[in-house]
Amino acid sequence: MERVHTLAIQATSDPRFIGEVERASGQQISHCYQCGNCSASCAYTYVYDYPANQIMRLVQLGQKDIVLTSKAIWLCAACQACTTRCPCNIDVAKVMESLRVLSRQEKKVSGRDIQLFYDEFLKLVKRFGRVFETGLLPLFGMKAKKPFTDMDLAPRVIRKGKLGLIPHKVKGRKHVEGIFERFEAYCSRREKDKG
Amino acid sequence: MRIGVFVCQCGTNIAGTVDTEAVARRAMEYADVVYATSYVYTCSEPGQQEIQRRIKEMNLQGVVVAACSPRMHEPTFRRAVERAGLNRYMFEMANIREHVSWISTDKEANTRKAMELVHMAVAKLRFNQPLFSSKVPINKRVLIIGAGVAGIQAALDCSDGGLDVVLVEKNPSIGGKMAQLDKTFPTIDCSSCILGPKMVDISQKENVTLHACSEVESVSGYVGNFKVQIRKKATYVNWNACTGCGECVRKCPSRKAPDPFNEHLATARAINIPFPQAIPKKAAINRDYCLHFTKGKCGVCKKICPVNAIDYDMQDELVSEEVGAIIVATGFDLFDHSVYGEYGGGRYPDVISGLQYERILSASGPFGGHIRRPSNGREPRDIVFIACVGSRDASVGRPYCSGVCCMYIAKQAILTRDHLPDSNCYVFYMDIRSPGKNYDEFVRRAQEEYGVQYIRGRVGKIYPRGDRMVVQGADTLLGIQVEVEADLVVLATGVEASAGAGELAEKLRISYDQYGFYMESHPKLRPVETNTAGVFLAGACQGPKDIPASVAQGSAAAAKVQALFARDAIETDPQVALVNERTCVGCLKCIMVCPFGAIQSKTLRDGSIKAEVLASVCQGCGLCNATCPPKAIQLQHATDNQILAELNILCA
Amino acid sequence: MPVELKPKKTTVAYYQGCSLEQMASEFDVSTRVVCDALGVELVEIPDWSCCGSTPAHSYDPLLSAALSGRNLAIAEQQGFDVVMTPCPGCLKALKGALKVFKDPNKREAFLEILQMPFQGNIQAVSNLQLYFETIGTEAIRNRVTKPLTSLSIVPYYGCLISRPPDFMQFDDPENPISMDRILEALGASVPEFPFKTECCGATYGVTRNEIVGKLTGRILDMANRVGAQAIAVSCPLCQQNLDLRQAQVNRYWRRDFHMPVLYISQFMGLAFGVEPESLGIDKLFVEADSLLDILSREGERDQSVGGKMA
Amino acid sequence: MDQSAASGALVDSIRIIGFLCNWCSYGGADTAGVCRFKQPTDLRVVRVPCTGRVDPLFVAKPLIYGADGVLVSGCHPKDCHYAVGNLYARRRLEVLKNFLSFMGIDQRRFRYTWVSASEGQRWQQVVSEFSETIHAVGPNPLARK
Ligand SMILES: Cc1cc2nc3c(=O)[nH]c(=O)nc-3n(C[C@H](O)[C@H](O)[C@H](O)COP(=O)(O)OP(=O)(O)OC[C@H]3O[C@@H](n4cnc5c(N)ncnc54)[C@H](O)[C@@H]3O)c2cc1C
Ligand SMILES: Cc1cc2nc3c(=O)[nH]c(=O)nc-3n(C[C@H](O)[C@H](O)[C@H](O)COP(=O)(O)OP(=O)(O)OC[C@H]3O[C@@H](n4cnc5c(N)ncnc54)[C@H](O)[C@@H]3O)c2cc1C
Ligand code: SF4
Ligand code: SF4
Ligand code: SF4
Ligand code: SF4
Ligand code: SF4
Ligand code: SF4
Ligand code: SF4
Ligand code: SF4
Repeated sequence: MERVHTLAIQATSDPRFIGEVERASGQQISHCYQCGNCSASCAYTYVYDYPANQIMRLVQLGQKDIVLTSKAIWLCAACQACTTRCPCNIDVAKVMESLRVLSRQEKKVSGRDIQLFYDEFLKLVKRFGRVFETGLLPLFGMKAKKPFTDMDLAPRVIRKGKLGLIPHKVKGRKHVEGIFERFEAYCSRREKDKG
Repeated sequence: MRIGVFVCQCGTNIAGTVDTEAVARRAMEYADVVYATSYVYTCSEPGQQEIQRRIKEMNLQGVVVAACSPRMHEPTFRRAVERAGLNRYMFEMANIREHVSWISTDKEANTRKAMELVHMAVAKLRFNQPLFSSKVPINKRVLIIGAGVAGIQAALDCSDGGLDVVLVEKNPSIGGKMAQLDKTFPTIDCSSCILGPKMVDISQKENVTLHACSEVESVSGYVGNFKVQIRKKATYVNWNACTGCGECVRKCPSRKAPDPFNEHLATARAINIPFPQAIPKKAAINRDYCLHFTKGKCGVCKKICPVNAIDYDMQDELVSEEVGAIIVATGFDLFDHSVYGEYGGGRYPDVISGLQYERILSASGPFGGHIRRPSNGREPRDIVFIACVGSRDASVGRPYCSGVCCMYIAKQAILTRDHLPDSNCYVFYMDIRSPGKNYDEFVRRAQEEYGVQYIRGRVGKIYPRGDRMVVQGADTLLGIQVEVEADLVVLATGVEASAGAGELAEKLRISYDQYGFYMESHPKLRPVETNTAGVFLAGACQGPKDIPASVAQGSAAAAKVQALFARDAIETDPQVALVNERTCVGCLKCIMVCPFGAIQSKTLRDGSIKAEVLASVCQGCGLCNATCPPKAIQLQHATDNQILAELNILCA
Repeated sequence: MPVELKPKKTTVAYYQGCSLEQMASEFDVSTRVVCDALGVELVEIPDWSCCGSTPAHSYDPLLSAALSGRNLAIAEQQGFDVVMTPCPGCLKALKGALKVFKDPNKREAFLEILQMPFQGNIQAVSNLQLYFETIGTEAIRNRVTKPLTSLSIVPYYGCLISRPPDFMQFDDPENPISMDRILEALGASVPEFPFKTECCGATYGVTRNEIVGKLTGRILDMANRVGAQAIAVSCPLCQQNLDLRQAQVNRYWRRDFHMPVLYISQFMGLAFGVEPESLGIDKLFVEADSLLDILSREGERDQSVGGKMA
Repeated sequence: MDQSAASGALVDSIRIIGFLCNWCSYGGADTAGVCRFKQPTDLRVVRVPCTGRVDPLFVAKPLIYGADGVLVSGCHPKDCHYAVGNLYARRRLEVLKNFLSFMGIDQRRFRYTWVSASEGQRWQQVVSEFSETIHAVGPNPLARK
């Protein structure tokens, strides 16, 4: 996402957003005093479009659009370094996680390939009950239009006999599928209650 | 009784959310009220005159002022009614500001509440009795606990005013933290050059009794007449004899004793004089390291001492002192940074505290004033300072700002660039707090003249790479992560309450906040007083403070003591317990509960036993009153009848 | 060598998770061997299913909780009160499920989606926690027959094992020491390693492998600098990034790392005298032959010393 | 002068008595006021030198005669201006608390707590929570109005 030049604060700020994030994450966003420790500790600051402390700041300013379309929230690896060191006891990783969930709910996901990978992963779990890496990688590669991702590794992995060629099917996979279905039903009900 | 009611508007402070006129009108309906009005600023000069005028005009016998907290102006108004000829206890206050107008904007509810509070005050006042205080003589000696710069200043000011001073210091020497500092901001004066003469003064004043290596054991009594027990810890050296020649120190074979004065960057001998300018300059033995005590051999110091001062059999000694006032100046301790795992948790020798760096900079320090790395003794080239370590950090339970560290790292960076012109200094900070006179200019100079790099952001992690340290932080102004390779990292470790502050407070019966800093009586208007009469505060024991502020408070506390001692006697508070001998059954339960030993038993001529209160000892807590089965002992001005009268209003 | 059993046998439910079934099969194998040697009986949760890992969590913590809830509920039905998983990702999911279950605002939705009886009377621990807290380093030391005396090994914990601290409730978040102590008990020397918990790139292996290249490279470099001959890990993802992707790292940084990365259980097995093949050492991408050589030479010397003494 | 805002339908009829010691909690309540911390208006404060002065009768009588709640607040343990007054108070009032139910009074109508002079925020919290509790318990059925 392009960096904004002038932020017309009233025009772009959504005050309800702060509350949404606080509810979803259980964290008090106003406690952040912008020390930057999260960004200092985050191994991914260099690939983020907005470093973690700026994400926090943007939330404080109610900048829903910028935050939910940011790449940063999808590049966060949930490593907890920020959470462990935040002097204000904010679980920053939890905030990032909640932002990913909100971003998905609001259909604003920017990290398309990451989301794609996650989606393929979950599809396999839903179908077989377990993940099946041999299937996952090429599937992901094709859909993300990066067919050669990790192709260099594939022969070595197969040589070590580490990738099974047949997916393991869990006996209770119907139950696992049921979990997904009930979860989706629950979500759409929650959606309706809100709307 | 003829009662007058004055409802204060306090400008709009009260009138904004309370209908003061209506409160006054309603007051006219209460029993015995013959006059009621609302007034704009009751505590102002005209306001007080108005009260006095009405007392005379209306022949009032009691007055109620409904205004701010009685903790604020009760004494003001008591004096006012007294000037008009009433007894000062024929007065009551209703708090309709702090407890009403400021906590809710619901004008109707507030007004109703104010009316009830006024009604309660009137109801109580109807049972008030004139009370008269007696006078007790003041013991014009002052005890000062803690001999850092604040305590020293207070002691010198009191001594100059002709008072006898008892100064108690727990360390072997006076001087406190300031004695450990190299130079001082914002002028870069040499710390020991400006503190040294004051320390010497202390030792030369005839009216100052110094107890070093001593702590307060217990305190009893009350303003004007405290009794204090002081424990003088055994030093195993007879200080009356010791001349401080240092012969013993040079010859002592036990060289690995801790050296707290040098913040453990060096070691000391088992027998030691903490630093050359120490006052008193006397040797003391650390028995945990002395071979005589640990192994039963050696005895070198005893053999060598030219004045035969060594005394291995010395015991702690308890001395009693009687004083009329107490100044507490116990200062602060430094936050222990080992809780910061991300900064190495104290494992890295080249990651040090601010005070350790002062010792490194100091000519009397472990490296003779040459800046060296503790790990290998080499001169550092890149030095990183990190602000707010153990301050402004809720995750380590220290959310407050330590106030002095922004300034001391600016000072240390300047001194570093002075000592080592080829060095590079970096400061990681969140905000720069430099509000004193010439303070911000000082910090600007560090940046403009001395080229210190200030980086706005906190540090996430410090780790060794090779023999250097990598400081990984953020520059939030740029929005990126930054790394600095450093030879030495100085943590601006924050200020916390001194060890044992809580226990001392309990002995003195003064309050402290959740961090252990002592509570002043009023944050703006009574900054060096406590809630216990006769006990005053000075310096960093009350909260983080720099030297100018500590000295100012030392002088202020001394002035308060002088004002107290300007009188020969003080009036006792007549709000004490009183026994009704007719109803007292002599069970003596009251004696058991009185925390101050203020009640004794006496036998009447008919042989019956009765309780008797020593008015000068009673502190007016009312425990006895609540305990007494036949309610024979009553706390004046808070009797059962008075409190029940207030409650009756609310039960109506 | 016959495996001695501890007198009192500990039995725990075992959740291996998807990675240990395939890519990290040697972690599974070695964990089973080592636990057996230490007298811990591992009972695989019957018909377990995937915990959903990061994808489920980023979808909705509730989904993640329900997926893990299934495995917990099965273990609970089987009468277990502890489930051990060697994968920190799975552990996070299992603990997350317990947390959701204990949250009165979420319990109802959780149970509705799960549709299985569940009391929540079960605890989830990592293999390290089991070794360090339940078994103890003393018992581990006693079991050592071939100490790793001549090896210098750094432990790499990864970011999840002890963080966030109040959630994981195990070891120190900044400077964990459990693996250090275990390695020391095995006889290895353990240099101070400042990157014990630096993130290795986690799941970005697949989607952004240049990130992994950079982050993993830092870790390998630091291990190299402090003189380590090998890295011990306890996470399949860390192992994959450090071992399988070491070649990618070398390309990214133009370096020539050749640093064996073994699971802690493999080191334990070696020190307990288990044959390398039974520990899946041959499954590593960066071969550990050099280590094995050092160890066997060491073993011979020991024996000759022992011989003289006898 | 009866209809007050939406803050609670029962606001008007609820009356809570607070016994605050002069040194700590009264100061804490002042601090809360000085900081303008918003609080419910149901509380009427009686200033006592020490919670040790509070006779159990002072608590029981209003509850029998119709007050809706009684709050006693003093210094934190060990921080008492009179050394141990608050400990006596606690012992005495604990006993009383157990007696309340015999007298047909809901125990929730009485609370004993500690607030220091610096804890304005804590005072706000204590008052708000206690008022909420009393509103939930409802007006005192013994009220003789
Ligand atoms: C690294 C560093 C650098 C600083 N640099 C500067 C500077 O350049 N300029 C500046 O203005 N300020 C500076 N300060 C602040 C300065 O140190 C303090 O303002 C000052 O020391 C406060 O003086 P004090 O007397 O209140 O406390 P202290 O200096 O702490 O003295 C208290 C004394 O009381 C004694 N004591 C404690 N408890 C007891 C007890 N129970 N019984 C008896 N005695 C007791 C202690 O042993 C000590 O001697 C610096 C602080 C630090 C940490
Ligand atoms: C907008 C504003 C808000 C503030 N808010 C706060 C706050 O909330 N809290 C706080 O702690 N501080 C606050 N302050 C600071 C506070 O006002 C000062 O700390 C305080 O007023 C200083 O008191 P003073 O007696 O030293 O000086 P002043 O209040 O200035 O009093 C000096 C007096 O001396 C008189 N005088 C001057 N020259 C002569 C002369 N030659 N001969 C005779 N008389 C003379 C003046 O007329 C005046 O009456 C605020 C300041 C400002 C500007
Ligand atoms: S570490 Fe915490 S306080 Fe600091 S910027 Fe990040 S979220 Fe804000
Ligand atoms: S949890 Fe996410 S934001 Fe926080 S440090 Fe790790 S990667 Fe960065
Ligand atoms: S008496 Fe109190 S309330 Fe009235 S004007 Fe003075 S300060 Fe304000
Ligand atoms: S004890 Fe004796 S030798 Fe030691 S300093 Fe004192 S006088 Fe000198
Ligand atoms: S007796 Fe103790 S203090 Fe004296 S010289 Fe020997 S070791 Fe040192
Ligand atoms: S004075 Fe400066 S360094 Fe010290 S705590 Fe305050 S802001 Fe931080
Ligand atoms: S408790 Fe009351 S009755 Fe008993 S001795 Fe004391 S004053 Fe007399
Ligand atoms: S009021 Fe009673 S208990 Fe309290 S000090 Fe006085 S005599 Fe003692």
